[in-house]
Amino acid sequence: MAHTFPRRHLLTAAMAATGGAVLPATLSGPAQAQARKILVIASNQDIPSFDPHVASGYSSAALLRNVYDSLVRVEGNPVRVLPHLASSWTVSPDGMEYVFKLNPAAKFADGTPVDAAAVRYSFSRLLRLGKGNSWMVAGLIDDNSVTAVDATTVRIKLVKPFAAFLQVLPWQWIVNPKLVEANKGADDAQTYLRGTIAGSAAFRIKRAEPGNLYEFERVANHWRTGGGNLTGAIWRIVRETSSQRLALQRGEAHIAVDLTSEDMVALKDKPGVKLVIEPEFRTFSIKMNTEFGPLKDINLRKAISYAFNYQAMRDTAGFADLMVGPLPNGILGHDPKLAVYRTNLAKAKEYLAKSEAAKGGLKLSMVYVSGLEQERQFGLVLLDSLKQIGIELDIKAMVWPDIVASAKTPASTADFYPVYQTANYGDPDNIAYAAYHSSRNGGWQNPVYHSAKVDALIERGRAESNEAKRKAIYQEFQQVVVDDAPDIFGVLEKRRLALRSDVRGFVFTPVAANAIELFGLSLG
Amino acid sequence: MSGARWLNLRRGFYRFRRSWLSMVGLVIVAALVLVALVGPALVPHPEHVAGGINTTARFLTPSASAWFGTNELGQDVFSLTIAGSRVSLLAGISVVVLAAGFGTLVGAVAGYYGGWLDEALMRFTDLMLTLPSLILAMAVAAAMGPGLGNTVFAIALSWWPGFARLVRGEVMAKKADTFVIAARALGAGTPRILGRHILPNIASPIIIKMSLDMGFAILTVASLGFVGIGVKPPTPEWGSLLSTARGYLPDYWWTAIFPGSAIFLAVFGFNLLGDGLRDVLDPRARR
Amino acid sequence: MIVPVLLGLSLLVFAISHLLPGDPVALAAGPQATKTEIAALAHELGTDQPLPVQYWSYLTGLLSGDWGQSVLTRRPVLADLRIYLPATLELVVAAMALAIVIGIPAGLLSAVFVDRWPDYLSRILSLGAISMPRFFLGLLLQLGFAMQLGWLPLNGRYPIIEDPPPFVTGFLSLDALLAGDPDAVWLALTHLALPAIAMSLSPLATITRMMRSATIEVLQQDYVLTERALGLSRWLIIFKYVAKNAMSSSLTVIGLYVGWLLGGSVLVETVFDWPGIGLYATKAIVTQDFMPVMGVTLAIGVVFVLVNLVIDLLYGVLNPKVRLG
Amino acid sequence: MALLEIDNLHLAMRSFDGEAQVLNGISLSVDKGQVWGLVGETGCGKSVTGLSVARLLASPPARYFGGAIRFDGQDLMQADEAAMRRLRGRRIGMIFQDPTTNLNPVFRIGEQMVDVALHAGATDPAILGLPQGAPRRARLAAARQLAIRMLDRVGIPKAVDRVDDYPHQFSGGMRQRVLIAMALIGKPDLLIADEPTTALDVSVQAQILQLLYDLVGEEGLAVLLITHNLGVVAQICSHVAVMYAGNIVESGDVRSVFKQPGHPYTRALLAAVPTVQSVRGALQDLPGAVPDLIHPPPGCRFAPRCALATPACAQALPAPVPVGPLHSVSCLAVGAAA
Repeated sequence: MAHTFPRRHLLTAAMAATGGAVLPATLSGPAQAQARKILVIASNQDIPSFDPHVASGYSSAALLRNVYDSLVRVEGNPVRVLPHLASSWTVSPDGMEYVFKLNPAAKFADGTPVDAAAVRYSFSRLLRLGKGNSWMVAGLIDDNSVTAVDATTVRIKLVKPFAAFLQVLPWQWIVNPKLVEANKGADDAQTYLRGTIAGSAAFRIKRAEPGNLYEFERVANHWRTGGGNLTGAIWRIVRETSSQRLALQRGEAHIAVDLTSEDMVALKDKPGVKLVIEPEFRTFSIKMNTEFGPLKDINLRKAISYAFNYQAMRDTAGFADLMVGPLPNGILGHDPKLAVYRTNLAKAKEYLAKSEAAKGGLKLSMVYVSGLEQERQFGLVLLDSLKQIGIELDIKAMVWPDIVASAKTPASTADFYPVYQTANYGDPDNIAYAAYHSSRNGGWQNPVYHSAKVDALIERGRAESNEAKRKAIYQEFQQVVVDDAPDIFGVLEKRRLALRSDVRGFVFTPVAANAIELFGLSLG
Repeated sequence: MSGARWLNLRRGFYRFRRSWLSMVGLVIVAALVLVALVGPALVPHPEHVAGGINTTARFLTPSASAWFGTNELGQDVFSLTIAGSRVSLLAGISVVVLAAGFGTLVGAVAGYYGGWLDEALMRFTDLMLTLPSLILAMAVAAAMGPGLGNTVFAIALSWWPGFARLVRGEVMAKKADTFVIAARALGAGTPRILGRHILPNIASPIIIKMSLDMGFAILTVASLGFVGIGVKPPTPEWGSLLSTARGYLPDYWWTAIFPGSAIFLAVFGFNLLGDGLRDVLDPRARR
Repeated sequence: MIVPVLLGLSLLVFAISHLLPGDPVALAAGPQATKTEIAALAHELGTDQPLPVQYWSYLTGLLSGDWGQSVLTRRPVLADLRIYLPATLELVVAAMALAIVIGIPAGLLSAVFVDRWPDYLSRILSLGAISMPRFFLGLLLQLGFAMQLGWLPLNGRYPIIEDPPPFVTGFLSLDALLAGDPDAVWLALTHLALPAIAMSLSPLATITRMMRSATIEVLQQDYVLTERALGLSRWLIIFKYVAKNAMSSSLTVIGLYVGWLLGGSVLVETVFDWPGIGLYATKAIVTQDFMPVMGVTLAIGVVFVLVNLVIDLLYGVLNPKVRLG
Repeated sequence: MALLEIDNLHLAMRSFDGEAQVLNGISLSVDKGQVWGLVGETGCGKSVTGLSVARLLASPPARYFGGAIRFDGQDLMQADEAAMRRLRGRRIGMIFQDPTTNLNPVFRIGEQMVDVALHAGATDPAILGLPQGAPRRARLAAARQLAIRMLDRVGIPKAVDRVDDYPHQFSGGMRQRVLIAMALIGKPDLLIADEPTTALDVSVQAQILQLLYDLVGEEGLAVLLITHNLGVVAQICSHVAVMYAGNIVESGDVRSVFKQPGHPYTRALLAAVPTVQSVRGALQDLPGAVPDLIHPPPGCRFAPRCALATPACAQALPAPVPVGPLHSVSCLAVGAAA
């Protein structure tokens, strides 16, 4: 049999490399990969743009937070704000002025120091473009807010008070002005930065194959000390969640970020796998078109809110809690005892009788993001619920850009419009402002709903720095919104992550937890 | 001539009956048609077919109470699969009929008039044939939005050239036949000659192609469903059922195996039958 | 031949993409774009020009190697095709190789044993294979060989943590061979196996059927009787003298199938996450990114025409009359 | 012992409409050096007889249900395919009607001939002039040389150059010469030639016949020449057997049969030949048509068309009656006369 050895050897290598469970990995193993310490993250989302002031969404956040740096960063549960580019900061008593002391060691990839001018330049570009994460600071700062006191001192003066300002800063990336200016072109370097990195972070892009994978590699002799032992990482696009799960199970991936509850159940007792199932500030609601069509009628909205089968929604969502009102459970000011709609067909019919729809024969429309299985299931739960009160539902899958485009006017917005809102910062303002403030009308987060009363409450909550007073404001906000019934308040899905047990240094943070931060992670 | 034709037909049916493969095909297709006609009314959970859910009974394994198990929403997979037969059959027939209708029109006009018109129409037809049909259908269906009608239209759009070429050839062959020349001499108009004299005489190759195409039309509809460009929920279309179920492999295999097998069985039945019919109606093409 | 076909194809593809509903410019501009930004982009992309002007610039672009820009991947379509087309071609070539290597002998044997059990078996199997949805077969193969048995990788072209061999041809297995790395060749082949099998089934069945009917016809030829009468062995007659005659009719099928498989690669690529033009086109289609769709369609057209040129040459090899006459 | 003996051979063939009694007990004996002509109308069973000798009829649909074929003492009805292959191309050569379809169009003629020569050489290495177990390379070279020699022998000019040509590069007559060369490459004892000249032009026919005649003389072959053309028989055959509907109705040496035809059918056949060149088709002088072999008439199959028929003719198949030293006739009328 000796002559068959080379073949066997090949087979062994293949099995080990593909994570085959047939042979013990110790036989040969991907020794090279071991030495290289490359972490593989399986995700179903492509990364549409690298521009730190244009891109948004979790996959972009996952890329940007590893190749760009921000003034501060967040970590842990509850969320703590930690130094990053800024090694320390002070806040004025009225909460209007922040002074950041930059880490003098911080350098961009080309060796240029990350100085106050670069911070100022980055905020100015963010505001100029008005895209990406700019909404987080929109109206809070203007072009004169950020000033460079000296090379390593930045002062940010808010235009309006905002209690959670530090919480939004981790998502505002600092670019290298030298590179951006050199490649400015006619579009403020958007073309350039769409595919090029001009950051200061510990990782850089080694390989980008859109639709397939993005490979990071660690920058040698980086200014940041400490961290894990990773030499690189791969953001691998694996569309099917079951494929993600199997990749993880077989060791082909170290972290899977889009698993379904079914996947988590299947992985439960698998060796070598660690599961993270944690509550997160990510809401899922079905918005109703309060401006155009039958759902302008508040009685119909209430009827539907009572008819909806909340239990079925929770069942299909797996690891999830039902929302109590518009704000995520556990966030500052959230009222767990708020009286919200729960399935009650008698009440549903009572409200239905008061509406135009009592005549029957009503057919409503719903759109959802094609391919988002959870949204499709919620759509069917809604269809089933509406049938109980004699309303038909037309469910249509659309690609995300089309849905966003349809949100531009009330008339083009569907009757029902499901949306996930991920909190980028752990403050009620995030969801309240993004999802219910009228300034967001025409955008995907809040296409149509507007109420002067709600707007006023949100603005007051934003400006108030006294925590007790804020709580009171948000309590009132929740009550008003629930009375208006603009949404079917849905579920808070727990964050579901699965990791190989050899991934060390992972700290769960309930904001954008699927945008994995590589710096602190180690393998083996 | 008609005697010889009758004999051919009789021998053909003799062969058809003798060929048990064709008979199996006939049985499958007959069963499929029957199921499509009455099945949706007889399934254990018609409410699930209409989109009803039962989240307390999610992912039940196949058993006596739910033969094919239940899916992620607690819907009875057996009911959905049975009801899917109507969707697939209807879509398949629509595709083939639309394609045959348009293809026959183009082919007949090109073949009958000849000349530059023929040249132009056939160049166009050939170009359409070089286009990758699935990608074309996907692009059109995606641009038109989901829905069975749009899917059918998109597929038919890439399907007609085959019919056009077939009909053109047959019409050109028949154009020179004496009975056509006689009809023309008697002053019959073009539509009349085409409709009354030529088309009835070339019906059998068209029917053969339609029957041979049925299976692939069903397959293509399911393919579009599978890539996620197809019907709207809750329409129980086999391809989209399979596409959803794919995410639950391997643990909840029954949600995938049954709709997938249904596609296979339907296509297989039509292919067996189509093969048999070709033997009957077109003895030249035997083997 | 190739020039008018491509000219027509480009016109057709251009026409279809402009007849379809949807506003690719607005999509390209992104959800947050304003009206003026969209107008500016339209101007920049030239979509505010009259259609003939647009076609002319598209056509001249094609000829000068500018196949447009993909919104999705933010790269020139031609650069994307350089990556994705070889991936699909590798799959198609592997599938066709399987189909030919198995289908031709299977068809020959089926014809030799006509109306006996090997023939029935091969006929049922091939009709079954034609009827099998490739995506379902792919899922079943994954279920069996990747998920349950764990013998072969589930999807992808190469282990994601490994560096693929340097890009030369774009055929990973070939590149691995060129790099002289047997382990890499093995890895590439193990990833290729399941999708290639899933893709090969339908051409395999068709080649078997074509080969069977061609062989039955050839077996009735006088020269086969002469060859038998002069004592040549049955297998020599079948695998040498009959096969070469019967093969030329299968060649047509092979040519047609290469085009068909290229266009139909979508399904197998979706199942196996195979980064080829099918997946590329699918993503472009759902995001209504039309330049890649047009590019893919044209590329398939070019390959199709080229393959059929090669097939015409092969006809000459198989049939001396064509070559010499 | 004769080289080839066919003894009371019965053959039925299955078809869509039923089973046809194709050979109804034929007997024939061919010796070395004899050239037998087997004549009869289309469908009388003459070609089937030739194919039966080489056991080339597929079964089913063919079914032998009586009789024997002995070649050089070996019972071919009992021989398996391997044994038959040792005979074919080596001891029994065959040529067929249409030279345009009997050569494989996609192979060079040399290649086809080499394979036949190799096959013959495998049975008898002497044919290639090589000892047993010679290397394949040597056998290939010898086979090629043999092929060229044979082509030269049958009158292909510049055989060395033409051996690598394809069939379509030859004219019809030349192709038939190639086929003859191929049939004779294994130095057979028996040559079965099925209508070897029918498809050729008249002028070419004569050349091919001359070639065959010369070769027979040189090689001392036994020949079974199947033809419907009595002129051809007259030209090169030493013996003739006349077939009608699956029976041999008359056989004997050519001179005797042609001069004193005994059977009414033979007489009709000879009467219908105005010249050397016969016209294929019905015999005008005879009433009626060739019988349906699925439901053959009882007794003498020619009886329904025979002017001399009596009720006794329908009772049983008449046995051959010798009318000369080598000449016999199967007819009651003749038997009664004798």
